[in-house]
Amino acid sequence: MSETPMLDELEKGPFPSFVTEIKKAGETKEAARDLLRLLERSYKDKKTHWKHGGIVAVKGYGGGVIGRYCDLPDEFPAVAHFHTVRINQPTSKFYTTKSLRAICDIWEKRGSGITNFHGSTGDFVLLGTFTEELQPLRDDLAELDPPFDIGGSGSDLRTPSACIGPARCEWACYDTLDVCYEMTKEYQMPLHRPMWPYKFKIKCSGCPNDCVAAKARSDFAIIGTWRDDIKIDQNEVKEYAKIMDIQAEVVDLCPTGCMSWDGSTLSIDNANCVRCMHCINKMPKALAPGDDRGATVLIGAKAPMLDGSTIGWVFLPFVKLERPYDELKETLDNLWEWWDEEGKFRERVGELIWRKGVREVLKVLDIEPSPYMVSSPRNNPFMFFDKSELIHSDYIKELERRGIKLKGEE
Amino acid sequence: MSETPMLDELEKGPFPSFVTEIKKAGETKEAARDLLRLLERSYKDKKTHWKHGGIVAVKGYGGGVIGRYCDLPDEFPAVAHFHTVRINQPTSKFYTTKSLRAICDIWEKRGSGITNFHGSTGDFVLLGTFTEELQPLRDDLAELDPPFDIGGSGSDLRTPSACIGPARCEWACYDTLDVCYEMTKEYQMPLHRPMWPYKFKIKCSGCPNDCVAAKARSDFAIIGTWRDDIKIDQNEVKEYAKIMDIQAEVVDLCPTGCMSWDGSTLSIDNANCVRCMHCINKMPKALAPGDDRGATVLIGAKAPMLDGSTIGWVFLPFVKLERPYDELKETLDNLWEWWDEEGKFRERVGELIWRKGVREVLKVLDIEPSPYMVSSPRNNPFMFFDKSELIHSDYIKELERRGIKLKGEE
Amino acid sequence: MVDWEERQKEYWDFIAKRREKDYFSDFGPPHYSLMLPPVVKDNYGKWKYHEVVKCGVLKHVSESGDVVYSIRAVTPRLLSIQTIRDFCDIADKYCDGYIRWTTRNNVEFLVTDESKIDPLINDLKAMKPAYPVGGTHDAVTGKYALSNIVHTQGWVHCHTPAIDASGIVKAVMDELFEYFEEMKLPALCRISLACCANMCGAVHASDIAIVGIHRAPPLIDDDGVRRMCELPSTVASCPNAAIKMKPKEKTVEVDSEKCMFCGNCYTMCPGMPMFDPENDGTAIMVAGKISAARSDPALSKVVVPWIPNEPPRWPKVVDAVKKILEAWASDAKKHERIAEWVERIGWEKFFEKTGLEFTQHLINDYNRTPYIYAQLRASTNFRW
Amino acid sequence: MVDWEERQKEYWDFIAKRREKDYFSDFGPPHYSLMLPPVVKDNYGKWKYHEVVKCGVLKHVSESGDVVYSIRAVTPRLLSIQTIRDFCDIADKYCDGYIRWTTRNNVEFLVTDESKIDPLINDLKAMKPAYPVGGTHDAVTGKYALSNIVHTQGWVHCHTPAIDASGIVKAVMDELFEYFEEMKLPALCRISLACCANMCGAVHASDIAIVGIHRAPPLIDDDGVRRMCELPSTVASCPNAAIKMKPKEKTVEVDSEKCMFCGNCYTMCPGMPMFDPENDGTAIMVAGKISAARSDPALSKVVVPWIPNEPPRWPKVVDAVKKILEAWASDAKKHERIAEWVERIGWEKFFEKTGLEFTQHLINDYNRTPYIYAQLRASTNFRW
Ligand code: SRM
Ligand code: SRM
Ligand code: SRM
Ligand code: SRM
Ligand code: SF4
Ligand code: SF4
Ligand code: SF4
Ligand code: SF4
Ligand code: SF4
Ligand code: SF4
Ligand code: SF4
Ligand code: SF4
Repeated sequence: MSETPMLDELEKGPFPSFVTEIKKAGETKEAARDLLRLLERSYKDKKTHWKHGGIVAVKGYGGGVIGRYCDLPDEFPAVAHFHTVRINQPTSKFYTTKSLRAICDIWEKRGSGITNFHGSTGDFVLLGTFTEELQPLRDDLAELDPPFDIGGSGSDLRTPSACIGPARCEWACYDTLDVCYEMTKEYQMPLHRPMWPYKFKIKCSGCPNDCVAAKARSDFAIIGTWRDDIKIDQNEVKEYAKIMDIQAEVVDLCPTGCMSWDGSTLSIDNANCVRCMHCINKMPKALAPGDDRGATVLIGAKAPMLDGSTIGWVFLPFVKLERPYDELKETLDNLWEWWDEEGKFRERVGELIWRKGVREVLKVLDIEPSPYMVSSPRNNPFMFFDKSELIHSDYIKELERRGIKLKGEE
Repeated sequence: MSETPMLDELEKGPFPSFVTEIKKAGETKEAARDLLRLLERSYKDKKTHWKHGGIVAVKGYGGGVIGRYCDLPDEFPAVAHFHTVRINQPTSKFYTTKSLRAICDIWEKRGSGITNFHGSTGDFVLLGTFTEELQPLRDDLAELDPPFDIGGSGSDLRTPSACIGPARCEWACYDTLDVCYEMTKEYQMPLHRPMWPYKFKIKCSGCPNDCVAAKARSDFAIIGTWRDDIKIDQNEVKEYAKIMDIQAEVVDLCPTGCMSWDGSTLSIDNANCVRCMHCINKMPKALAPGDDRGATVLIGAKAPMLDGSTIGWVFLPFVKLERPYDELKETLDNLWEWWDEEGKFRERVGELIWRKGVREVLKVLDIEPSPYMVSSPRNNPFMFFDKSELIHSDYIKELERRGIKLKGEE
Repeated sequence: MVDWEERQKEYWDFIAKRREKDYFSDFGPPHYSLMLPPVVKDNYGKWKYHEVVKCGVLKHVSESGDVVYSIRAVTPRLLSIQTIRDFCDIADKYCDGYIRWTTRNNVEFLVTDESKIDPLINDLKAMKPAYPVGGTHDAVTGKYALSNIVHTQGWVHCHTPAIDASGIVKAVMDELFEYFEEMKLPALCRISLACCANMCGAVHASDIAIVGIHRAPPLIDDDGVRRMCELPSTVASCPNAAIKMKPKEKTVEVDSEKCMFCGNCYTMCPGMPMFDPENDGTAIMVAGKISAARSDPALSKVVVPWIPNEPPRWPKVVDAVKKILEAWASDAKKHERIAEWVERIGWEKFFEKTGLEFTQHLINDYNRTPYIYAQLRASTNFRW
Repeated sequence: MVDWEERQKEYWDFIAKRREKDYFSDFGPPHYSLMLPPVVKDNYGKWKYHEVVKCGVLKHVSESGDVVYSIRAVTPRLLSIQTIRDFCDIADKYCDGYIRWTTRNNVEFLVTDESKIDPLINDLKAMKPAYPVGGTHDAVTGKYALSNIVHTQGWVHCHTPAIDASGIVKAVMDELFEYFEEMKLPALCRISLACCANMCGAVHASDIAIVGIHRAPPLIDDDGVRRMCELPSTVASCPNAAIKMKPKEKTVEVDSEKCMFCGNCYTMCPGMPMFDPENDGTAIMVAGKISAARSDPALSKVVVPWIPNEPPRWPKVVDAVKKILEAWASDAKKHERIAEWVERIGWEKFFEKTGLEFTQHLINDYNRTPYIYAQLRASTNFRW
């Protein structure tokens, strides 16, 4: 009888089976065979058999490796250690088979033969190896041509990630691959050396469709957009009119009601368009984003610990994204400096902003407040006023006389 | 020259002037004359000249009087004391001139001759008198036929209030006057004796139009509603069609899109009607609330201190309101008992519910949770589970063995 | 049909019970049935529909065919007994001695005879000051007048106000009077005022709200604190934990970096006054709503952080309110209240169309209110 | 036009600089241009439109007239190197040695020659296991297939999971396979899974989300705590302040009345395990959304509080997901995602139509998140 009767059940059905994958790796790798048996045990016990890892790292890097140990090392010696290594994927996840094969060869030698293609953050994840293999593995990767480097983990900049953007999408409002790559390159130090209050993620989507889920998954989400009018090709609109009900499927679904269709011409009141993309998505041949392109940056998206899950909110309403992206870099530098100084241990940047008030970060970064940043203005009158905003009245003088320091005073 | 040049400016213009009113009272009352001069001083100084009152009360009552003293008693002796007395208005604010004149006579004798008709909570407010006049004033009011009693203040039940409802409105889904009066009568004790963590307000509106602003102004807002179908008189609809654009002004403004109009018949998909009242408001002759009437109770509305302003939220989705309103009374009794026990000093009942979780109050009051209570379900998985909901596993047994008390355990 | 006799008997029995005690107390308000005009009692719960005869005059028709006309006059709420008596004279003359007040401080005269309407209105106009009729709305035709401004005590009576109440109301209503007299607004618009952040005017859910704010931290009167305040509850009163105990000196101190001038400490403790004539002033909020019609009720939002106190007529406040009202009135669709208008056009366009400036103050940073509130249903708009 | 030479020169200069150091590190990922197929480089930023050839096959047309076809196959994400090599073989055979992965763990093969599509698909099918093609959508026609389930490590690798990841994904995808193969859903529907409340799968904004939850407080291993944990940060890790220091014993204790089983303490401190095979399980969330299309992005909401772990195929979880998906699919309008559907029909009808039970657990009581979040604009949908 099979040693893994429960897992075998998961080889049935049309969806490709991860069990089969582990078995395939098991053809050459002991670790994969032990992993399968251990996993069967978890299926029986209905719990994990992995323990916290201590700090395992490679020379010169603080992150990128997740230490992992089995709690039954005697029974499953080949997975007694089972550290994962996060490899910084090539931007937008394009590969040459040459590079891929080379990595596979290294992984066959240095690890379990099992991968996660890709991790949720975007890394190419090598799943499970022993401590002593880590440094050689890294060194092997560094010797490839082109070389592959390690990604982020811990309280550092996490591996940035981008949608396919201009590489194969007609809607990219900026060069997602280049911005993502250039930020990754610029910030190798914080990426590889956890030294912040907590993790920080950057993701780049070329338009509000947000195919890399940046709005939900990155502290700093760079979302392509435009400021001028949607481009319309009325002839193509007419073509679409033959195959869809433009009124019902486009005009009526526009969130602001700023479109109209008279049966032959589609009009858009662009001042009231919120660039939601729906109409463009529906008629790719006929409509396109305008020419004055750039991005909106949303800040603060994260998972629920501790202050609750968030989708990012508008932080920079519009940035022109032109090489070498100095505005972006300056913003990131200043933001990180502030967070590093003010953030508590394990406080994401969005949580710090909540604690301090948006006003605080706007001031530090010298960003103009704007109604784009709010879904609505505050519903309470509990505002702070700095000393500089007050009239220098007798009352204020009396406070000063008593040595009371007002807000915003040096 | 006038002693009150600034206030005199406020006698100009078409809106009736409170300054003129104070002057009118000043024709017979010294206090009114001093009030006007003191107010002129406030206009000059741009600040109030009233101080906190100590506790001033009448025999047997803990609330209903707001103590007030002038901070310039020597200059304005006639308003050195300027306590207000809150008189419980007759329900829905109907008066006979006989009663009104009688109160005016008493107030001419016992106070400033100035009133607030009415206070924000709903009381008939007598504005300004001396401490020594309070008891005689109350006694005079008690001797009227019918007698008038004092309203609420401090940490007590505040004077309940009702919209005009069945007295002159076609949409009243329950007898707002009777419910309001009966609650006031039933709860004379807590109304007159502050002994709760904080204030508690009840307001009664006959339908979701909410003409007494209960949803925003009362901890316990009783809002009339119905459960069956809107009544339609198609002939009257056709009449309205002559004077309004039914499609644009009614059907298109229905929040759920559950109406349709084919030019001669108006149809409502009542299962999707949320009883917002818009269509009924537009066509009073043609449409009317259904027959299965009662009320939805919203809880927790209040001003911003401390945890922020609120509009009440759904607490009892539907109560039938039939004399003697036992269900309502039982709910109030249990709610107050819980709040009294668990509430912190100056914690409104809504704030307590936030602190404890809605689940807690539902359990105590034995109310069924329902989707009507939420605008959406929780956006995080941080749920509590009581011991009774858990499987009695080995893990739980081990917790028990260690003497760890689980949630919901006695 | 309501059994009025039965209800009144219950009332008198109750009163009689109370009278048995040594001290006649806790007898409550008069039973409402003693105050209702006969036409109301006869048609109680039987009203069939209403019409708006003209601005300020409603006509309600009963299933029985009975009709009642209601004439509504605006008041400044603060009334002298002289004026109340004048109203009583009119009610005696036309209304068989009955009179009522609305929930927004207007006075209503109910008549059954149509011909009495105009003479009654004329008598109101002849009063000193004149009491004008108006402020109603007619959903059928989609025409709305501006009703009275719900407001609070201000410098007339309260100890915590940052602004006056009645004076600002008078100034604003004078300026907007045309909208009171004529039903020419596109939808309901409720204006309210509260003279401090305690918001007794319940400005937190109004189409336009005027609210008094302080802008400087309390100036502690140590003697006052020692004499009049309970230290722990004073400390606890601060939503931002800005108050620290100084146990040795038996007083408190304020971390003025943390103070957002709410005034709650002063409400609790007279030793912490915070009145600065130059820095106190007005904030303006908009887009609140209470009725369920069309859209859910909504809280008001701050759109002007501060306007200085300029008695006696607060021109800048008047101007801001008018600007908002007229920007909305000229742009809104029929029945579209400010909250609904903003929902349609977006806040960015609100600031554009009103010409108001968006400042950092308008971004909410009060993190005491929990998000859970956003997930509770603050509306009766649900489906069975 | 992008100057590829220039960009690559920059890259190699950078690499050369790094190589000058003693230790060659911090050189980052390969420059993307080294990985792009020629057709992509030639038409970079010049794509004009796309069409969906059939489920799983996209056609992108460039301004230059160039065309690229993308064939998308689903993967379980966890891949052996053998399979990766098999994919490479196919890419070498048809795609000049280029291959890519999508953001939802699907693999894409780009070809310029239409005639290669079917042979390529057949080769994928011939793999062991077979790698089926599908999961795309076509907004033009309003037909949507179900894509892959984004997920996490589960019992395969993580130390905190309450459920497995890959196993549940497999079971759910098998059951919903018809929706992957055929574009027959009314709108986009993204399913995701996270094995604990850390939500590495970012389930907090998915149309349907499966999330592992614990239901019992940690069972403290005092020795472990002493050995491995920093006490103050362990105490601070608890969102509900349920953890108290026992300084004398150098360990901590949990007030289990306050614990809501989030597991954050265990993430911080290995001495606080909380694995109860019988009580761990799955919660289901719905109505999240990320794109800005039509409506704002939205967080997911819990609609099933708990389903026990039933390996190997978790039938109750599969059933609940299917029930939700099909209730929605049969009732929604074209392009109406779950969030938009619920917005239209109301939550009360959601529970009616899906047959799920509404329990007290679903009412939010997590009051750490501040309401201010509701007033920040979590959307790019604003007007200039
Ligand atoms: C590997 C990966 C899951 C996967 O299977 O893909 C992962 C795995 C872990 N995550 Fe994660 N996270 C992964 C992406 C995410 C994401 C998604 C994303 O980045 O787009 C999130 C949600 C977004 C966010 O950042 O909030 C995420 C939110 C967390 C959190 C909660 C953070 C919070 O602020 O709430 C933790 C807890 C922590 O940081 O201690 C966490 C912690 C962990 C740890 C390190 C466990 C721990 O307790 O310290 C997991 C190691 C598991 C293992 O055995 O390898 N992981 N984690 C993902 C990284 C792969 C990669 O590099 O590509
Ligand atoms: C007289 C009145 C204003 C008016 O001019 O009409 C009033 C006046 C005062 N209110 Fe009020 N409140 C009045 C209705 C309200 C309302 C509206 C309502 O009841 O519909 C509210 C908002 C709704 C609510 O209950 O939250 C209201 C919310 C407050 C608060 C804030 C409570 C909170 O939980 O945030 C305070 C502060 C306090 O309780 O210490 C307060 C406190 C006060 C005090 C007692 C001042 C104080 O610091 O203790 C004021 C006395 C003023 C005076 O000189 O007479 N008043 N107060 C209203 C009562 C008249 C009446 O009985 O009819
Ligand atoms: C007399 C009064 C009730 C009372 O017990 O005193 C009253 C009476 C009527 N209201 Fe009201 N409402 C009264 C305060 C309110 C309030 C409360 C408030 O303003 O503080 C509201 C909620 C305001 C809000 O939503 O912010 C209110 C929201 C409505 C609505 C909803 C309109 C909307 O589109 O949102 C209607 C329905 C309609 O007519 O369109 C309504 C309809 C009516 C009708 C037509 C009901 C009827 O069939 O008799 C009455 C005449 C309206 C008119 O003024 O033309 N009444 N009405 C109140 C008059 C106040 C005043 O002097 O102006
Ligand atoms: C390949 C990929 C980008 C990548 O860098 O890998 C991609 C590619 C495309 N997306 Fe996407 N999207 C991809 C992930 C996403 C995500 C992210 C996610 O799911 O985690 C989203 C946001 C999901 C959300 O809102 O929750 C996403 C929301 C969209 C939308 C918005 C649809 C909507 O109605 O909300 C569109 C527009 C449309 O076509 O209607 C879109 C449109 C497209 C187009 C048509 C763009 C184009 O013109 O080329 C591409 C083909 C779509 C298709 O699958 O049929 N893509 N797309 C990702 C494929 C994932 C997969 O394997 O299935
Ligand atoms: S986010 Fe926009 S630009 Fe990027 S792939 Fe998706 S649709 Fe294209
Ligand atoms: S992008 Fe969205 S908002 Fe703009 S016109 Fe198209 S559908 Fe309307
Ligand atoms: S709340 Fe409803 S029942 Fe009461 S007066 Fe207003 S419209 Fe009539
Ligand atoms: S009451 Fe409101 S929801 Fe119901 S049918 Fe009328 S307009 Fe629509
Ligand atoms: S709002 Fe403030 S100042 Fe005005 S009456 Fe109420 S408590 Fe007093
Ligand atoms: S004014 Fe408000 S914030 Fe300032 S110290 Fe007093 S209570 Fe605290
Ligand atoms: S979701 Fe939780 S259990 Fe799953 S990988 Fe992330 S941290 Fe581990
Ligand atoms: S599981 Fe969460 S709530 Fe419970 S003790 Fe640990 S950190 Fe606190």
